[in-house]
Amino acid sequence: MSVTEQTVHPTADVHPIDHLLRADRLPHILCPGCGIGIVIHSYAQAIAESGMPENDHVCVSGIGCSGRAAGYVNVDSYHTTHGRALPFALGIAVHKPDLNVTVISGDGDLTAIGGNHLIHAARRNANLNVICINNFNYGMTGGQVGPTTPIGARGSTAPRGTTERPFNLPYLAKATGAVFVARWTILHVREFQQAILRSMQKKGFCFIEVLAPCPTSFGRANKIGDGLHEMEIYRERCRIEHGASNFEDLDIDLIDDKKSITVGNFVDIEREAFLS
Amino acid sequence: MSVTEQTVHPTADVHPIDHLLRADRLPHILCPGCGIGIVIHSYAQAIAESGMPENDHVCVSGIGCSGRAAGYVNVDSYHTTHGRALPFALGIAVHKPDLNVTVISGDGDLTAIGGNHLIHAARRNANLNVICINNFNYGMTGGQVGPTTPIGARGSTAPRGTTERPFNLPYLAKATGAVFVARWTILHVREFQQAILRSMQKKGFCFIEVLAPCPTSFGRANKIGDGLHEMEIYRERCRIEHGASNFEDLDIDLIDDKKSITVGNFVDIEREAFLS
Amino acid sequence: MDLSLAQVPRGLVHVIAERCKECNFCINYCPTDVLEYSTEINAKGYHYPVVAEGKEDACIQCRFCDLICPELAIYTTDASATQSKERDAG
Amino acid sequence: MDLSLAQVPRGLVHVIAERCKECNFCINYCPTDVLEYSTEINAKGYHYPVVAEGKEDACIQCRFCDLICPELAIYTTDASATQSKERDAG
Amino acid sequence: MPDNTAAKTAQPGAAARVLSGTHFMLGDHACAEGALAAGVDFFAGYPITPSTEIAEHLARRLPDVGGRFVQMEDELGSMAAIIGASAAGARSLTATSGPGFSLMMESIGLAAMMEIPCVVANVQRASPSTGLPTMVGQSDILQARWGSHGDYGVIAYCPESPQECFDLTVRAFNAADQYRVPVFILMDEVVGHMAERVVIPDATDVPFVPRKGPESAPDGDPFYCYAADEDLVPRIAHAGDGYKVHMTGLTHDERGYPALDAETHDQLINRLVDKIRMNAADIEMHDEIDLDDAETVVISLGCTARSARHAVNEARADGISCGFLRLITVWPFPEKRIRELVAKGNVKRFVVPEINLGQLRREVERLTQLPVLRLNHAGGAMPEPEKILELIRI
Amino acid sequence: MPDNTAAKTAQPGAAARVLSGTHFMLGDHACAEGALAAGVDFFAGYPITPSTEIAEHLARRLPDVGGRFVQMEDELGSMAAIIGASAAGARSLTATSGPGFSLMMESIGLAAMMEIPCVVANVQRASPSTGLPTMVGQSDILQARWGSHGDYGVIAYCPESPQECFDLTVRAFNAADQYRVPVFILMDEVVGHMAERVVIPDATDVPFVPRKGPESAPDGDPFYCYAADEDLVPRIAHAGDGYKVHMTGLTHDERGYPALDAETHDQLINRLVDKIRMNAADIEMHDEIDLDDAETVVISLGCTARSARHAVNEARADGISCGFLRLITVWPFPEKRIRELVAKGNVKRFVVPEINLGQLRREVERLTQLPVLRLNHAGGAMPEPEKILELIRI
Amino acid sequence: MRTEVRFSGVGGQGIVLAGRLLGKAAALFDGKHAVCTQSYGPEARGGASRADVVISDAPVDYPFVRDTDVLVVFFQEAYAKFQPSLKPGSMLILESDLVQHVDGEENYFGLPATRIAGELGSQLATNVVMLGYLIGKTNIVSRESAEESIRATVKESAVDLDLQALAAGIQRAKDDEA
Amino acid sequence: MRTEVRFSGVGGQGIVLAGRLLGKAAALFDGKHAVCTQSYGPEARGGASRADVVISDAPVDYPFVRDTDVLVVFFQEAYAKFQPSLKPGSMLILESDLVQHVDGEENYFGLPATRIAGELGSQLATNVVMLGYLIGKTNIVSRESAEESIRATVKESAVDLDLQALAAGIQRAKDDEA
Repeated sequence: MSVTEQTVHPTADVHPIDHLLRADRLPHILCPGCGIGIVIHSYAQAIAESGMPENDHVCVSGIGCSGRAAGYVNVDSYHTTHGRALPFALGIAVHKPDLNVTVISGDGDLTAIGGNHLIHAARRNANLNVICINNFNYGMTGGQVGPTTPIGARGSTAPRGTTERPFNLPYLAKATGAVFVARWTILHVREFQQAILRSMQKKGFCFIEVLAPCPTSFGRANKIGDGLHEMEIYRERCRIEHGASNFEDLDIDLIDDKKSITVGNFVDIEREAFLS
Repeated sequence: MSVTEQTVHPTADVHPIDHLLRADRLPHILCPGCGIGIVIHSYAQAIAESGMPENDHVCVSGIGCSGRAAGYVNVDSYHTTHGRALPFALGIAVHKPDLNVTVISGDGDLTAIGGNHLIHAARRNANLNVICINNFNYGMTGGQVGPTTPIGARGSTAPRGTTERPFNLPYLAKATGAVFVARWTILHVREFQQAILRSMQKKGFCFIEVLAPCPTSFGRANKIGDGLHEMEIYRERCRIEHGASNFEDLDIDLIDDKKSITVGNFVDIEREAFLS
Repeated sequence: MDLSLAQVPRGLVHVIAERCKECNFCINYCPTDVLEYSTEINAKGYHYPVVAEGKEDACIQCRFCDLICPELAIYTTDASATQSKERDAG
Repeated sequence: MDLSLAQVPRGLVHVIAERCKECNFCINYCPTDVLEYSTEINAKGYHYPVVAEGKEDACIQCRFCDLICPELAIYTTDASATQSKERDAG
Repeated sequence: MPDNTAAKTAQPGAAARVLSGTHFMLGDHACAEGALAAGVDFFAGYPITPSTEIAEHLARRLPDVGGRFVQMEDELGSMAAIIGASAAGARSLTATSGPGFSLMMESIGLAAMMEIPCVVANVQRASPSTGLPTMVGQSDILQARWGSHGDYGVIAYCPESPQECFDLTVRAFNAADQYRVPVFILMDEVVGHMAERVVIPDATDVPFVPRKGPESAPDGDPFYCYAADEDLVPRIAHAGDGYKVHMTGLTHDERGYPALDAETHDQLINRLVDKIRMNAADIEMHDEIDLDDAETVVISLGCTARSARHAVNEARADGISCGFLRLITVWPFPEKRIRELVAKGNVKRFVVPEINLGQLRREVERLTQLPVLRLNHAGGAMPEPEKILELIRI
Repeated sequence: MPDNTAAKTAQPGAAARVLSGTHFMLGDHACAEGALAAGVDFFAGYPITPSTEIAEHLARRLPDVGGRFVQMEDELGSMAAIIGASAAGARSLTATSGPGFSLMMESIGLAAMMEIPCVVANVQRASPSTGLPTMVGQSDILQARWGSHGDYGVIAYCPESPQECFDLTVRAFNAADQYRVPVFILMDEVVGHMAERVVIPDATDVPFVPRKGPESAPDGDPFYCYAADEDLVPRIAHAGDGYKVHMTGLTHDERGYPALDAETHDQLINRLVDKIRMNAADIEMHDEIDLDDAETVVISLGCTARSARHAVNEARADGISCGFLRLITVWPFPEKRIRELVAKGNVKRFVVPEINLGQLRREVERLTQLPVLRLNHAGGAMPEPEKILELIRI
Repeated sequence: MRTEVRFSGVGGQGIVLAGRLLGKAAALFDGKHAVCTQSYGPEARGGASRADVVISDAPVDYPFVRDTDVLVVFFQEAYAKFQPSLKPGSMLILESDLVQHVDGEENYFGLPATRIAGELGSQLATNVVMLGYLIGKTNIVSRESAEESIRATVKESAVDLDLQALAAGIQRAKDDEA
Repeated sequence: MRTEVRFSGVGGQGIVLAGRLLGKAAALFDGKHAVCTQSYGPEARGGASRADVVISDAPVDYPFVRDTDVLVVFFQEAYAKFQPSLKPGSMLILESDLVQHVDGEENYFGLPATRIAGELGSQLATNVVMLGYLIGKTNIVSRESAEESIRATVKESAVDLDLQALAAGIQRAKDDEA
């Protein structure tokens, strides 16, 4: 090929990763600039790179926008009730320990209504990979605040800004016993994907928090113009610190733009996995 | 009075603290050597010493042997459903912020079925005092293991010894935001009582774990002869470390008699309390 | 400080026998070994604590037996105060 | 290492226009500014990415537009490999 | 004696609380405004479609009138929190939809057993499970009566319009306090998401029924918080009032002390059921059209009643002898009225359209051997008047 | 095609699993042994009186026969876990009592909607709320049918003895798999805590009904896990089988994809209800004594049936014309048989003793205008035969 | 007299607000009975959105549109979905930049409402431009009532824009008739 | 023939085990029908505990004791509770060190079972001493069946002690008759 020859860019109607997606359901229902699609994409990519048979992967979700993830990935997939993705997945993982079970769900589903199952699955070291998509609010019901909403941020149930402290999720996961704990944003898509791969390779409870924009609800309520704007916040304020030295410093304040957001792979230890 | 005169010790049918107890219900239903009675006693003593009007104190319990606590203290008292003592108490504390609301319940009630409310009440910094009586198992239903049972300990649902890691409750409470965190045993009754008093004086979420023998279930299943035997374990193995330097070291192993058990007042910080 | 002048408080032991369940905490943890089991049993069949013979004046009113009792079945009072009062009343 | 010898890979950009929702991620984060909005809209009314004029040879096949696309609407392939193949097939 | 009832009657800040005037308002918002007008002090809830607007509205309005809004971690916590707040004297509310209602069932039983008043709005959507979250259903009717383990009595209102969402929410708070029971507002998605004219009266015209408090001072005669009056409802004292109450979900005696024997249990549970059954004539509400001579009687509730009324009116206009019984309370069920209709002899059959697979119909069938014609849709759409008319015409 | 059904039929380790022989055994333990004989792979539960013995027994027995026992953090988790395990092919069980049953309601709806087989043993105690934890009740009967939001179909067995606890648990697993539904074993505290002779057959004599799996290989014709056969039950494939199924609690099409429209919903939910209703003749079970000519028919279930049988036999011995209908399944309810009895004309009245305030009686009343005499106790004690006899003699 | 208006488009276009403004104008300021119902999918944005407004002299029982008097369409997919429900005599109003319609439609009107709103300062007012056009064409409610409805509904900072949008829509309808 | 036996005492005394041993002896080794039910309070120890055993030649319907044939009492409170239910001809067996009975009781037997068990090595076998006494007095089941029942029920390390306790109880019953 001559360098002077001008490249012609073809149109397409299939994506190379489509076989790992329920492509007949695309475009998905998620909003423009929503980060959940990138998580779905990254999970599919990680499956492809995992070297494990596709049929050994199982995806379980709860309820909410993030909970729709299970409906778009072309592996055995279960879209359960609100907050119950983890025990449902535990049932699968305990009965068929050779399956690689990944739970993809939202911050509200996993840490509000599902919080008890989260701490107990971590404590037991259930053989699950958890991807917790944190978009700082309840998106599907229209932008209510939740246990990850930063202090001062607004939502439809906190019109003057929430006063409740949000969870520091990596700290919670570590304190309850997770063997792999990471936080990334969807802008850190390569690192995030590697973290998913690592969780697939590990036995035991792996917890990945991934920050993702919800422009329609959280963004609009908090003067974050669109998904790109939130991505820019990630770009400007994220600081990578693998194996974080002080978990108390991992609090996220998305509103105060002077504060940095720490991301990285924070914990990677070995401990016997639960009934696996 | 002459020193040579021999003291005559009177019999009694009323205890000086009886006015703070529903004395007409004594003796209570708890077993010989059970530690819960000491917790009830200490709570009553703390009320007496708190300097606050008795009618400003409210006690809320969940289900289980420890959950019976509310039924024996002579303040407004509520014996709720399993795991829901905390949100019930939160409703009281938010509606009447001047009341001093103490939740007394067991490890199963507060950290198994009630675990979600625990981490969220701590996160919000709800204005509650929580006394979590940890007897390492479900006593009332006959000695099943639970999320505080030390690895290797036996229970009726783990006849070969449990393999699940127990919660490190002070660590969990700290990681989720409690402003006062302590652990004592019922042998450390004076320090425990002072910790209750401190929690009554503080606004915000105060969490006290108190270790207590369950000779009938846990003791019998684990070759701990009686309540006194478990008290002796506390005496021999407890190490006081106020403001613990490393929360990861607070794991309890009651079975391995070479390991020490750290007790003390671990956290005492200030943070704005929830809607109070 | 002249320790010989420090007065050791002396206590009266009050037992509510019917509440006792014989857990042994008070007897075992009394720092001056004041207590021992009764020979009698209460209605529930338990041996309750009594002041051991020869230990009538040994209680130092530390209140530990009271605080450590899960049954609210024992407490102590200041012997001088109580007995003075009784005498005053009597 | 002689950097002048390092061959910069060149990529072909594939866009599945009907999936696009105009989030701008691919356009904004392309390190070589290959992409711009289409003037046309898709059935949902969105402007999708197209290769900007003059940028036809600028794609370095870093795959970031692919990975960062929430809609699975764009990917790149190795231009030499693909076009060679096409030529072979043609 | 505690002063909370007096405070409530006086309605402090009533002007801000009661949005007197004429509005064009969503049913969900009208429910929230009804709660405010009734003096709600405390709301705890968790987001769920199609009830979320109730929570959102109260999140804006409650803090301004001295109330408390709490978004809980889940519906289990929401239900427990409103019972707790009510135990401390608050008029308290939660709002949810089917899945959340299921999660509340255990603590609803606690409220019934402890006899702590509280109000639960359930905006019904197409069910079971996650179903069709944004679409209408009326299939939680039997769950509202039987969803928690054991026997107990409840009251459930079924508004057919935003105006009734307001009116019946006020009534729900009063009934909860009067009878010391959990009260449900069984809305449906159509009514909750429908905007229509809502007239809110002056604060002084909002009916207010206080809780019966103790008759003696805290240091007076002993107060038994489960000693029932003649109406089978005991008097209540709240946390902080000084009466040192004890309340438990265990079977208990008049003092609230656990009393673990079969006889106490039988008496207590019968009273819990009877206090609704015996007072049913005062509690039960329904609307009637042309029942006096009707051969066909249409029975319906909620949004479906709107179609049914239309059909009945059209049928009457066509000279068909039919009438309409609209349930405003579904629990207690208008057993007496239906038995009367059957006994009169002119009724030939009933028609029961509903957005479920026959829940109301079962209740009607229990009261009559006459044909009960069904028009059921499992959820997602409300029946059109024409469909009901077809059945009337059969 | 997945091989799990084949593996199940072969009953590996059957000798250890099936405790063939004659035992003197608690009802709770017999239930656990029934589960083992049926091939239970997975148990998840949470301690609660009076069901705990089921969990404790399986904690001892399951690991030895290759199954998994998990004590979950709560009943919400237990129910979700057994559905998950079943989605992966396990025969799965949980056991609980009233309060835990209430907590399971939301996920029971999920199991119904996803059509994932599972078995729930509810050892009923005196309710509502915490009630009398150690004492008998039968008041979760209507909750078992209506406790989750929305319409759905279920099957519920009511053993009257430890032997039936064994037999009906086996049957429950088979029914769950055959119909892809959640199945309940509605025990009661008396039956659960009663020791009696239990005969466990040889492993080869334990009935086994496998799940219907896909007809084609994973790479063959597309497999639709919600395409129903003529019996209205679709075929199932499990996690790991290679069919890449999708299952959701949302309304879905035959592929399992969300399909959020009213028509799909109506079809799906009608099928969920109809698959039990249409197959009721195969599922429903009851026992009869002397119904042919009886003027008084006693209807009862569970431990109460023991008193009722005694009373009926005594009455017959005294020459009173009475008979006995014992419900073995309460859901589906023996509607057909009761209608037949009513239609025959010789029956003059029914007598329904039960340990609740009239739950069975309501169902009977729906089917007849004949007098239905009640004998209710709210819980804590089972009715004595004499009390029933008195009613028969009226 | 029962008049049925359906607004249809996608989530984010202000469909429901348009319906509420119309309903409120009729119910509170025109002395009529009116009901506004809404229908939407799980999507926060981009899903089908619909608002039905039924206005009548008598109380409205059935609250949904059955015999469409006016169909207002903001988006192509909505056109495809609801066009078949039009009856003879129905009026059809389209956002002409976003919706292509089949030829030969009777009683058809189109306007580039998004552009018109954009010229007024914000495309957010597109829905009110469409509402104004509807009112201008049908007089289903009075202009004054619609203005009152806007003032009583939208947040203060948006009142002026929406009043202008309403006026622009009404003017456009009059221009079309001229 | 229906025979009804009630064991009563407090939690921790092995009341339920005594009932199960008797029921099993009858049902599995004596060819009878037998049901054992239990009743207990919330207390793990110290609460009232009761086991009813009904033995019959025919299947047992109602499983609880109504017409007490034998009341075996381990504790004072249980005596107070169940003594009134005795009918003429009922047999009453008491742990005589723990239970004081009213004078003039007919068909009354007492034995210091706790002491007897203690002499055999463990007070834990008190319940089986009482059971042995009951069997010795009534022959409600055969001694062999009772022994089989013990072997089939208790853990191996306890079999010898319990067999001795059974024998001691039976012997005591015979001694009392002598």
